[in-house]
Amino acid sequence: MVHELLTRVASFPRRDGHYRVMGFDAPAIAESVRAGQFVNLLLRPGPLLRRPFSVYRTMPDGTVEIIYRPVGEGTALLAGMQIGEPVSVLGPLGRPFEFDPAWGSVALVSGGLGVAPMWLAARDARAAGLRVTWVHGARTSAELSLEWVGDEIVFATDDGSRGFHGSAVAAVPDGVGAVLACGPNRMLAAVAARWPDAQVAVETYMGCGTGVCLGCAVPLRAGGYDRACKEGPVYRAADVDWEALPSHLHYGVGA
Amino acid sequence: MVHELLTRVASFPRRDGHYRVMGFDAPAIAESVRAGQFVNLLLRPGPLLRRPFSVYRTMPDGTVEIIYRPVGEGTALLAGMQIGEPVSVLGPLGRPFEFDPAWGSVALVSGGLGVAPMWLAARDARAAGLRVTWVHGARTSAELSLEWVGDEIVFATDDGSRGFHGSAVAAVPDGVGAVLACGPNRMLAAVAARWPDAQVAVETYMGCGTGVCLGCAVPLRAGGYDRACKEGPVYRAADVDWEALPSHLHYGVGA
Amino acid sequence: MAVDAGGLRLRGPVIAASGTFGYGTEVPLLERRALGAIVSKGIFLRPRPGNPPPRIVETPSGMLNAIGLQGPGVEALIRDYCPRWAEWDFPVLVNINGESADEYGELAARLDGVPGVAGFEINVSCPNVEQGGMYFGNDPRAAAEVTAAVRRRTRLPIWVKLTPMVSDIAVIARACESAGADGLSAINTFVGMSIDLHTFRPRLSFRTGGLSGPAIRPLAVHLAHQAARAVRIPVIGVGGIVSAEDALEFLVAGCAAVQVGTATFADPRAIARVHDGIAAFLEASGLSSLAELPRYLPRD
Amino acid sequence: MAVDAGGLRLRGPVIAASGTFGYGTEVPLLERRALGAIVSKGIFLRPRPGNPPPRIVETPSGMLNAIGLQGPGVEALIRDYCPRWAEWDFPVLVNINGESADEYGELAARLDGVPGVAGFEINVSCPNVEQGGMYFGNDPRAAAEVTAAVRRRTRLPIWVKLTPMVSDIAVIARACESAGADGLSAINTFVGMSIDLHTFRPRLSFRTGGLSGPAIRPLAVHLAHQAARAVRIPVIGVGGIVSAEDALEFLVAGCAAVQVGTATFADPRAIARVHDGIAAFLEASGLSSLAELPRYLPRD
Ligand SMILES: Cc1cc2nc3c(=O)[nH]c(=O)nc-3n(C[C@H](O)[C@H](O)[C@H](O)COP(=O)(O)OP(=O)(O)OC[C@H]3O[C@@H](n4cnc5c(N)ncnc54)[C@H](O)[C@@H]3O)c2cc1C
Ligand SMILES: Cc1cc2nc3c(=O)[nH]c(=O)nc-3n(C[C@H](O)[C@H](O)[C@H](O)COP(=O)(O)OP(=O)(O)OC[C@H]3O[C@@H](n4cnc5c(N)ncnc54)[C@H](O)[C@@H]3O)c2cc1C
Ligand SMILES: Cc1cc2nc3c(=O)[nH]c(=O)nc-3n(C[C@H](O)[C@H](O)[C@H](O)COP(=O)(O)O)c2cc1C
Ligand SMILES: Cc1cc2nc3c(=O)[nH]c(=O)nc-3n(C[C@H](O)[C@H](O)[C@H](O)COP(=O)(O)O)c2cc1C
Ligand code: FES
Ligand code: FES
Repeated sequence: MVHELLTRVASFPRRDGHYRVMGFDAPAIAESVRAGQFVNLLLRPGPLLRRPFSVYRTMPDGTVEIIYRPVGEGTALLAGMQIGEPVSVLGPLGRPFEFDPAWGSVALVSGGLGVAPMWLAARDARAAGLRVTWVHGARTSAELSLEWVGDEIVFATDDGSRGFHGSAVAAVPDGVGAVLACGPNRMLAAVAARWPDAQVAVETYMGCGTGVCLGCAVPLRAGGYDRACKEGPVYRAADVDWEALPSHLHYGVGA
Repeated sequence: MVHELLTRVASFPRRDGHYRVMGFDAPAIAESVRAGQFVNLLLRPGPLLRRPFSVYRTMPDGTVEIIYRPVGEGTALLAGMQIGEPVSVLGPLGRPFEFDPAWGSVALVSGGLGVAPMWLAARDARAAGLRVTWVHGARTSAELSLEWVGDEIVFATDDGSRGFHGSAVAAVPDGVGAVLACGPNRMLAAVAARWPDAQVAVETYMGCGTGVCLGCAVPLRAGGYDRACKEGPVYRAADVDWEALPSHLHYGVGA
Repeated sequence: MAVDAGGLRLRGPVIAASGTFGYGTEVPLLERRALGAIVSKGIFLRPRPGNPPPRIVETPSGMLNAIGLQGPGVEALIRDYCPRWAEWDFPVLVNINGESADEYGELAARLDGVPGVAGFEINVSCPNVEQGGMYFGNDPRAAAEVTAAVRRRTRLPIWVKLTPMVSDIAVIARACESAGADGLSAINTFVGMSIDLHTFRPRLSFRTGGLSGPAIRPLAVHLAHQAARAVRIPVIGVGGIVSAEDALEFLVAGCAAVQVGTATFADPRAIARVHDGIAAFLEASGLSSLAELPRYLPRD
Repeated sequence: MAVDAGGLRLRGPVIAASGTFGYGTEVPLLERRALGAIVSKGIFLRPRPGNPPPRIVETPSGMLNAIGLQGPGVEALIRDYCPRWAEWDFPVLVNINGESADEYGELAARLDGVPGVAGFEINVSCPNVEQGGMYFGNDPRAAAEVTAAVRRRTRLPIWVKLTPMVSDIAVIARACESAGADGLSAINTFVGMSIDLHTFRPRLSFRTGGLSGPAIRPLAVHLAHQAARAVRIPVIGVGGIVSAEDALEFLVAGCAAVQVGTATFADPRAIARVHDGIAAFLEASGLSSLAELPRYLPRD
């Protein structure tokens, strides 16, 4: 069930590499949110529309965390907010990742900011009894997110400054039972090529986040479009027409 | 000379009755501003246009203070600002009050928020060797500004809850050498009727505060309009066509 | 708070604007009690995929959209949504679209009498489709033709959704009135463009989009006022309404009711907020009904 | 950063918009170096008092103004301002206004040859005067007539300031081009209205006003683009420019130069900021001049 909580900033922006992590007091969402789902934040004063953010982590005290980088109007405002300042949090929204104990193991593949949904994904994967291999890539070591959970971590950098020299996709070990990925669409297209059945979380412009505006169109291989905020943001990799899906966000990752 | 200072909030909003007093670090303005002049504040994030505020007090440390009441978008933002938050201060702007030692004494007449320019007026009057009678009125005692300087204070309330029972204009003792007034236009019209040569500070909507937009038109007895931000905001009371000058602000005073 | 809005008696003056409320089934936290009516997302006879992404871009106090009237077509509408509408305690109007006057007429004929369909809003003002749409809206003869074509095929109330992209909206308004419209919705979005400085091309795949939101409110109030002065049928004001005060500007300017669109995206409860705020304003002003609200409406 | 803008070679692409920069003598903290040109406040043959207050009201990301072309008349302009313009190192164009084509022509004739007058911007789009103004702007024949009347009386460059209140700006643009305009300024303000809920009447004494500021930018970019596609003469983009990125949207969309208006009210240094920001963008993009800026301009 979707909640709209008029709540407050619960924790100061914490730095994780060159990302910021920020918490909101939102118990009703914290207890029901699943990996891959997002919250839609309204800032006043601020831009006309809400800004969607994947739920990064949840805390036992009911805090919902997001991870972001200041790139524009909304994120600049977030970065300047103090503990206790008001914000409206709408969520949880969207279709979450699915987990199947039969997989045995799962690889969580993230490029740059694509790390956002992976903390919850690791949590839910382990709850399903899966072995979690966390694969995280960025352009360079300075842009890696260093917070991780799971059984195994593989870092990858385009410039080889840390871990595997190349893309996160290329760094995924063989033999994992399933793949979950989030990152720039170019990277997700590569995921689709290697693992058609992978689950990927996509990102589009969103007008409402609730399914009414049709602004978040995701072009499908089968033809036509559906809504990243309702049928998505999680898709079977091979179902998306990647050539036709623009990527806006600056993920800090090459391929 | 006009300065545009990208500066910061220097002091927390102080309460004065139901008004707020707020300081900005603006030495260049503090040392040159004269009574009746105003500063034009730009708030970001905030409304498109600047908001003009009479300079209330100046401090030796270069702080420029304004006094206001939260009535709308800009003043609500001001009321929520913390020490150190940035603000652009443009000023000093407008034509100040003039003082003539030959007057011997002067009455400073303010209705509600019209008290704004009077602190500096008292300062400049005494610098000119004048005896200062400070006459301040409001609807009721709770809405009086209680900060004052001068040789004599006369409070007036429409409901008689404190001091003179009636308007500030009616409360002015006879025999003062000159009258300076600020308040709702209805009150200033009454001032004009009693003291045609009084100097009054008017208030209009302002687009720029610098004389380019012609948005601040003040209708003149002699016909035509001029600019509250350039030729004003201080006028000879009898020169203004009061019937044709709308009043927007909520001064918290009847007549 | 009941109002007469173009052939329909509504329990309240606040209506959900077409394309911003889906088919009435999507919005979360919906407070039905506050809904005067819903206008459905625009529909064509046949299914339409809509435009490729990006379809929206935010602008100062507004947004551009070029959805392209994505929709399932009239048969799916009748099958999947009308039955639910029939159970609701407020009317649903269908926003109808076509590439010719005949297509509009056909759509109306097909939907006329279907349980759940309370009336029609003729969209002669969509800026986001290649054919039809706005073309009908800025030519009085074409607008009248479409209105008449629908009028011939249904007895249900007809509102015509006007485009702001005209030099004199009064002319179009009168043309629709004489052609049999029961009400006018003023206005649809303004055509706008935003350029991406990374690609040196328009941000929207459709190149242009329709501007909505608070940015256009002063323009919408003016145009709705111009329309209201020109005709006797009710005018429904739409454009940039976020608060009750915004809605009241349209009502004072001569509108019988209002539609809330983009505001719902940021606040799913916007319509209830506006509805309750209008009630509170009337009470605070000592007015016992909307009929007593002072209007500013010098007649042409 | 030099550009050719309708018969004038400007040292930079950023121009002060008419009515937002006075006569070039009022703005404090003026940084002359960044000014490509100034367009003066609109002038009539005779002095005009302008409209009673309130003349302006703020709206979301914009403002409505109904100044009413207050001005000293042409003789005072020649006496008090032209001599100072003659000393400046950038051109000043006079924004001319009239109630008939002849009046526009007379004004041009009177100012032609006066030292300090570098050209004319014909305002056929002022929404804030009872006669003249916009009427000329939304009728192609009238717009052409006014342009021709001015053309007959001067050899100086002529820009025509277009109104957005038309259903097809390309038609007006072509009419002005064939009548002898050297450039087009697109666009003037949109007509809007705001209602005061205390008085139940319009906030502006003139009832309606012209909407300017960031709110209208996406509409202005679209209209300037439509005009640029329709004609061969340079189009000067104007409407809602606050930042260099905003200005670049107009330039990429096919404009030869831009005008900055309302932004100057909040930031007296806006023009210098925009000018320097464009230079920085070109450098960062590895472009050695504006001529190398990629344009998005499919021809009609
Ligand atoms: C399902 C979903 C989950 C997301 N999760 C995260 C997250 O976990 N962390 C995070 O930082 N961001 C996330 N985003 C993107 C986020 O919603 C903001 O768009 C982004 O943070 C920039 O917002 P802004 O206001 O700072 O930038 P703006 O001022 O809006 O624009 C700055 C730049 O961001 C781009 N942009 C603006 N809006 C969007 C949008 N809706 N989608 C993509 N790009 C946009 C613009 O093209 C521009 O280049 C997510 C988006 C979606 C749809
Ligand atoms: C020369 C001058 C000196 C001023 N000095 C002071 C001062 O010392 N203290 C103070 O509190 N205010 C002063 N004002 C008014 C101030 O500029 C603001 O307009 C006022 O504080 C409301 O701003 P806001 O953004 O909060 O309200 P808004 O959101 O702008 O509007 C809220 C209400 O304020 C009214 N309002 C908005 N703008 C203006 C304006 N420019 N002039 C008058 N009314 C307006 C509106 O009609 C509305 O009813 C002065 C104005 C001028 C022209
Ligand atoms: C995403 C979106 C989709 C829209 N779809 C339609 C539509 O299908 N038919 C229609 O007549 N108007 C449509 N509109 C226009 C709105 O109904 C309304 O007229 C316009 O948005 C102005 O109102 P607002 O500022 O409150 O949104 C749409 C608007 C938006 C933002
Ligand atoms: C206060 C004000 C006065 C204006 N006066 C004139 C004028 O005299 N002549 C004219 O052609 N345009 C005039 N304009 C329109 C501007 O030149 C410009 O076209 C419009 O404001 C849009 O640009 P902007 O959004 O950058 O302000 C005026 C605009 C404002 C805000
Ligand atoms: S964001 Fe509005 S439908 Fe998906
Ligand atoms: S406020 Fe612009 S001229 Fe006075």
